[in-house]
Amino acid sequence: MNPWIAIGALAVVGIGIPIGMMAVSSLLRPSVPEQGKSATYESGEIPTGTARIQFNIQYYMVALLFVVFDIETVLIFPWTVIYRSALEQGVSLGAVLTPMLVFVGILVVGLLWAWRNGAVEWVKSPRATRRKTERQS
Amino acid sequence: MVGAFDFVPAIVLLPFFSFLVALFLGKYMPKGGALAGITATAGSLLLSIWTVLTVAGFTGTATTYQQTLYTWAGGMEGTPLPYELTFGLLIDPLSSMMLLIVTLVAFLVHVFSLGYMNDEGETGLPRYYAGLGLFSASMLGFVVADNLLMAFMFFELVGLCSYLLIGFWFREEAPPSAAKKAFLVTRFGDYFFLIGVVAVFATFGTAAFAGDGSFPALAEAALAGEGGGDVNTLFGLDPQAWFTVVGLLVLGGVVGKSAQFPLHTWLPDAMEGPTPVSALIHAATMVAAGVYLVARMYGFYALTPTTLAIIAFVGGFTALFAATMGVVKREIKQVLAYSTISQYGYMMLALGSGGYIAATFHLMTHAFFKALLFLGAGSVIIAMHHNENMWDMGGLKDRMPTTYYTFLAGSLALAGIFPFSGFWSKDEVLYEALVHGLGGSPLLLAAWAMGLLAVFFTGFYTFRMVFLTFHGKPRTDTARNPHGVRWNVKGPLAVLAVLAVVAGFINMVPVAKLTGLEIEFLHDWLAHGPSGLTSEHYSELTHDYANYSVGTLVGGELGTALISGAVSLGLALAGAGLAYSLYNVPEPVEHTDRLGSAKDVLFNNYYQDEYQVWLANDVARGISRGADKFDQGVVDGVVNGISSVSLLSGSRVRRIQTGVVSNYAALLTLGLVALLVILGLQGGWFV
Amino acid sequence: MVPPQYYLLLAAAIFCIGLFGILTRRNALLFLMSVELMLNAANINLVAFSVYWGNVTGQTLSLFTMALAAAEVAIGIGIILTLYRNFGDVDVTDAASMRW
Amino acid sequence: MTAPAAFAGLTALASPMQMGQLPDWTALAPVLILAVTGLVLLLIDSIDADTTNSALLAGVSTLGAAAALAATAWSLATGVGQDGGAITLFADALVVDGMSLFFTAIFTSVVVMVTIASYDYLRDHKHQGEFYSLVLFAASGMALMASANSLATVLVSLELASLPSYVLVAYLKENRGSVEAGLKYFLIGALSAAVFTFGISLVYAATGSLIFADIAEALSGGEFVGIAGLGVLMVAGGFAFKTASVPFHFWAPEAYEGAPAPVSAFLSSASKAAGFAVAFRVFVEAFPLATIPEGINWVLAFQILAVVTMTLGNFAAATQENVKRMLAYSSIGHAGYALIGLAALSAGGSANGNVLGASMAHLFVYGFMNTGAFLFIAMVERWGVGRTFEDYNGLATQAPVACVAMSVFMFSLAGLPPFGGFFSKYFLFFEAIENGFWWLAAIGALNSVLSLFYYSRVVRAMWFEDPSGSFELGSQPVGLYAAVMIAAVGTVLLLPGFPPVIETAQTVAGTLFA
Repeated sequence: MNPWIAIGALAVVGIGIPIGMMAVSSLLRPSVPEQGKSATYESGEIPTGTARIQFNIQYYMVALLFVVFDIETVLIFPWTVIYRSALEQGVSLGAVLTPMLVFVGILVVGLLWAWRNGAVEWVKSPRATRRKTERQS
Repeated sequence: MVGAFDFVPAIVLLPFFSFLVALFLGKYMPKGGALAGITATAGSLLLSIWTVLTVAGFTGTATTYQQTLYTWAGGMEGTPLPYELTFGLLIDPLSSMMLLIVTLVAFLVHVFSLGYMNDEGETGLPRYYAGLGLFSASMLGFVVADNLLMAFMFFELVGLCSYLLIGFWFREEAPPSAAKKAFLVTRFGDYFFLIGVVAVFATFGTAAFAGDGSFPALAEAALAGEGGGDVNTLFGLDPQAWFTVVGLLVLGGVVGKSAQFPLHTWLPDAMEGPTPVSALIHAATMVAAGVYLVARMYGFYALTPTTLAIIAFVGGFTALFAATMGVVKREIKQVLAYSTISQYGYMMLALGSGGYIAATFHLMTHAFFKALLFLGAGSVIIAMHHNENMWDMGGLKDRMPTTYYTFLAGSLALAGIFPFSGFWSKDEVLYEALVHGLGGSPLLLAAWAMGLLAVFFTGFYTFRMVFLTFHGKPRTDTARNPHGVRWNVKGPLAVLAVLAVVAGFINMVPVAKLTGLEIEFLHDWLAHGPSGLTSEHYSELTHDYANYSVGTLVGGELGTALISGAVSLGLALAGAGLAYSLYNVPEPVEHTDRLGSAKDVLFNNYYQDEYQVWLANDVARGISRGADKFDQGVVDGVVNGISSVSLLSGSRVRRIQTGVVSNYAALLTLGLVALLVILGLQGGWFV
Repeated sequence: MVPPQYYLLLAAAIFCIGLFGILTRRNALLFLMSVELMLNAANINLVAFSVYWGNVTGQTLSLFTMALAAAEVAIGIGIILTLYRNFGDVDVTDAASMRW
Repeated sequence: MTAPAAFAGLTALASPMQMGQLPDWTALAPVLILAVTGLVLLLIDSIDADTTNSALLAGVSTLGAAAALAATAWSLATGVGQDGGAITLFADALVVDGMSLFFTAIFTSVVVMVTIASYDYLRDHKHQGEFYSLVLFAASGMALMASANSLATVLVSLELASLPSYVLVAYLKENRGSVEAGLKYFLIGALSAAVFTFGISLVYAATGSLIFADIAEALSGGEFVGIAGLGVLMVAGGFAFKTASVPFHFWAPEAYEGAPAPVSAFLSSASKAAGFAVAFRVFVEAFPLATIPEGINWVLAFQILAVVTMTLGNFAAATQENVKRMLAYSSIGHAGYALIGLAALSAGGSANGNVLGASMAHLFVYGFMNTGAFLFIAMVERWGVGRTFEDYNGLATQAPVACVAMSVFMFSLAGLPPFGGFFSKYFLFFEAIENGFWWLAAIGALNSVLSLFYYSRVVRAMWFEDPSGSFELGSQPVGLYAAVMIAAVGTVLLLPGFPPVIETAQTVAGTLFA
């Protein structure tokens, strides 16, 4: 039997069930429109302002660093896959280890630079700094 | 072993170095850089003497020298340039002799300039000596050139220097315009020369003068039916006709530089320059360059009888034509100017009629006696406080005897009086024209007749000049109390006077024929050298290709030689005698009125300037106007149209750069899709 | 086994969705996301044909592509931040002072 | 890459080859020197994060680039990767041969000039350490591009060269022009990179390999022509972006205009040459005309690209008012000339190697004259003179030496004798004719004539026009002057020095076809 029939059936079922459930419930439920129902859920608080507020830049900085360094680890995967078998096939430890050490070393230089240039510091926002100085005075 | 040939580049470089020194350091040096120039040309002279001795075989066996010094374009493997453009040296009897002449005259002119320029308190001396140095250097570079392109480049340099020197007194009115005229007229000839150089390259793929792969050798092989495939003729002409065209193109430059009819008009005007410069220009450098070029590539000209005939005819005509104009001139340098034109006409006549040796001979003797005459005239001009009018002179004989006797020697040579050098060389020129004319080329006889007639006029105007200047009674106060001249004027005059007397003895053809003695030294000199560059080879060529053979009058060759010599001597003496009877009187008067209306014609130089000005002004202007209309209307219209279309489309094209990056992305995608469609359809990806 | 054309079609579809996003969106971040989509379309091809041809070259390259994509995003975000600071918005059509 | 191949690569890295000979990986010395210098600069910047000691930073980067140049020159001179055949590394992923060294010489020369010039240009700017290290990282990416022998390394090295470039263009982050330029460059670059990657994936789909030689072999089977053809076209698109060829050129005018002028110089000379380096190798080695199926006619694509690129570049340049933008467009036009190197190839053409070599030589000369021209702009920016042609009026009265240099660059770019640009263009057109593509040469020559118009405008403004205002040039920037002079001397010296360049280029290009 063609495997695609099974996949197709699965898809049909997967799409059909939620649509069916929503259809049934809309048929059964009573319709009582009320403002509180359509309001944004904020744990019972009354929402104020828009959702589009400015976040501190540091959120993004850390996120960026995370993205970059996280993805770099992807490149270590192939190395880990062959590490053991390479050693078993008689490649010297140095030859197997050196490339990865160099790779990590380069990342470390980058991280060091980012650190020294204040990318990982939780720098105070101007507002926070101002508040702090006001308190001291 | 280090020989003379290793120092040949120095012959050229020394004057060039003096040019640099005079230009940049001249104002800090005593005499305005003159000493640098004198030292440099003296060094060049010594080296040239050494070179000549080497060529003659005195110092070893090597007697010729050909060396490529620098390949400045082409010649790399796998490059698209099919030709090698090189600088190289070619030292053979002809060029070494010319080196000697040029360096000698240049040296003497430098010395003379001390008297003519320094002692007269001229300003701008560094500029003057810089010009002289560069002038000498370019001429020497031209002489040693081993290919036509290099020759052309130095030829142009010579022209440029003449422009600078003739216009030396640029604050006056006449010299700059004379300089401009000299430059433009010779440039006019040089355009043809340039086209000729290109044609030579296109035809032969080389412009070398000497060797198996040289263009005269290739041309000869092509005409002889061997290796004709190496030669590309243009416009579908057969080799003979095409070579004639090429030869005539190069001849354009020669006619301009050597002041042959009809491009001679610049030369008399060039007298506006300082007199030593005139000496240098007329005796050894610029004007000689044209004739030298023909001699240099004579192996090529000898192959084309038409060109030879034209050369001979132009030469003969110029000789007569210029001589008649010299008859009526009032200014001493003007007379000399026309005599120069006339004498170069003789050389061209000789070259055209197969007298390679005769031409070279006359080139040499003329260099000496014409330099002498100009320097002598310079001496007179110093004495006369820069008044050049002969009618204001007279009686200078007693007051400046050195100048007088040297000038007289030069005049005798110029007039061709036995046994001065001019007699021998002019006689040989006429002899060659005569025998070859008799031998089956009657055209040459006409050229010969004109040359012969010119001898009479030469004798006349030469002695008219001598008598008016030196004899009789002083006609002005200045002539009565002339300004003295010093050793630096007299020295060069003496040296040149000796040469003007004796230079002819190296090639006394009639005497040799008469006595059977082996005294034709110049014949022997030019008969050796690189194969293909010898006088013997040339006479074979003229014989084979131009059918020049020797015909005789009564008495065989000897008789012909004697008759020819006697006739020309007789005519010269007749001319001189006429001058004597008219002008060697205490109070000479102008006899020009007796010429009637011919006088006006002669005074006005046959209206040559007028017709050329008319040509330049009216005809050329008319043509130019038409061309201008065409240019403005059609060519410019097209060009402007194209450029405005370009700019317009440019301003349209740049509009696609909208500045909005989304549009860029869209256009980029569109472009990619368009390429995809084109390539896909073409490559059948969609089927 | 799924025939390879299907992967190609899937990849092409995702590529075109990404391209569509680039051509229609003016928000720089959405532009970036669209580019990521296109890169992932390439990844699908690479992984799929790595299996098809039976070598791991494609898979390895897909890892590199992901890393490059991340680096590109990092730099892109940085540039978009300076864009926001200078132009006050992340609309790519705002920055159009240089043209022609 | 299969596992055993990877082991082979590792072994090659660690164990020296034959006795008495340098291990093979040392052939990568130029790349390594550039990368290590970049890292060292980062370390310097880490140790003293706020340093503005530009002498130290510029000195280190210039030294590093010069060392890389020296290593390249030494390798070229001693025949590394040429005499004994190309050196391949990491299971054929990288190759060091004459061509890669030739191009590395171009990149490193340009980097030397750019770093010297930046010493003055960046004075008073923050983040100088980052600037220099980014330049060197980009340069090492370019050098790797020239050495790439597998589409994987092509992709990685191309991105390694591109990503720092985006940041460099947007380096003046307070300057709206610079940011806008960076944004446009980045967005178009990202799009092109996506297209390029997709193209690689398609080629991989059609051939099952990323190594050039294997791709060529697989393609000769004639399967999957459509997919492979689309892949080839998209790969060409990626290179077109890097070389600023139409229709991937849209970033170039803005990026060159908005970027700091030394960066413009760097991008328009080195980055462009890098794009050509990798394009030459990929198309000649991976998609060779001799064996590729007839349906994939990439020569046609490059012919279209070449003609459109040079025409558009020159026409748009002719009407510019801003000198820097004019140079940007002229740089596009020159990309069109260099594309002739690929567009004038033909299967079995006798002069294939010569055409490609002539194009390489043109890029070499271009590296000097174009860098010099942009650095002159940098100097003018430093002086605070305006950017339009009118602002340049009478500049020669104030700075005659620099204006002589600029005139040399302009005439050389226009291809007038007696400057290096004349010979390189002449040879390029000549070889195109030799290989039977006279119409390409004719279009190129027509465009050159047009280019003379706008180049001479600069010269005319500098020398013949009267100043529209008074100049206050202030101090003489020594580094910028030195860099401009190096470029000028290089441009002039490349006239007599052209024969060895063209010979080297044509020899190394010839080995690609062998």
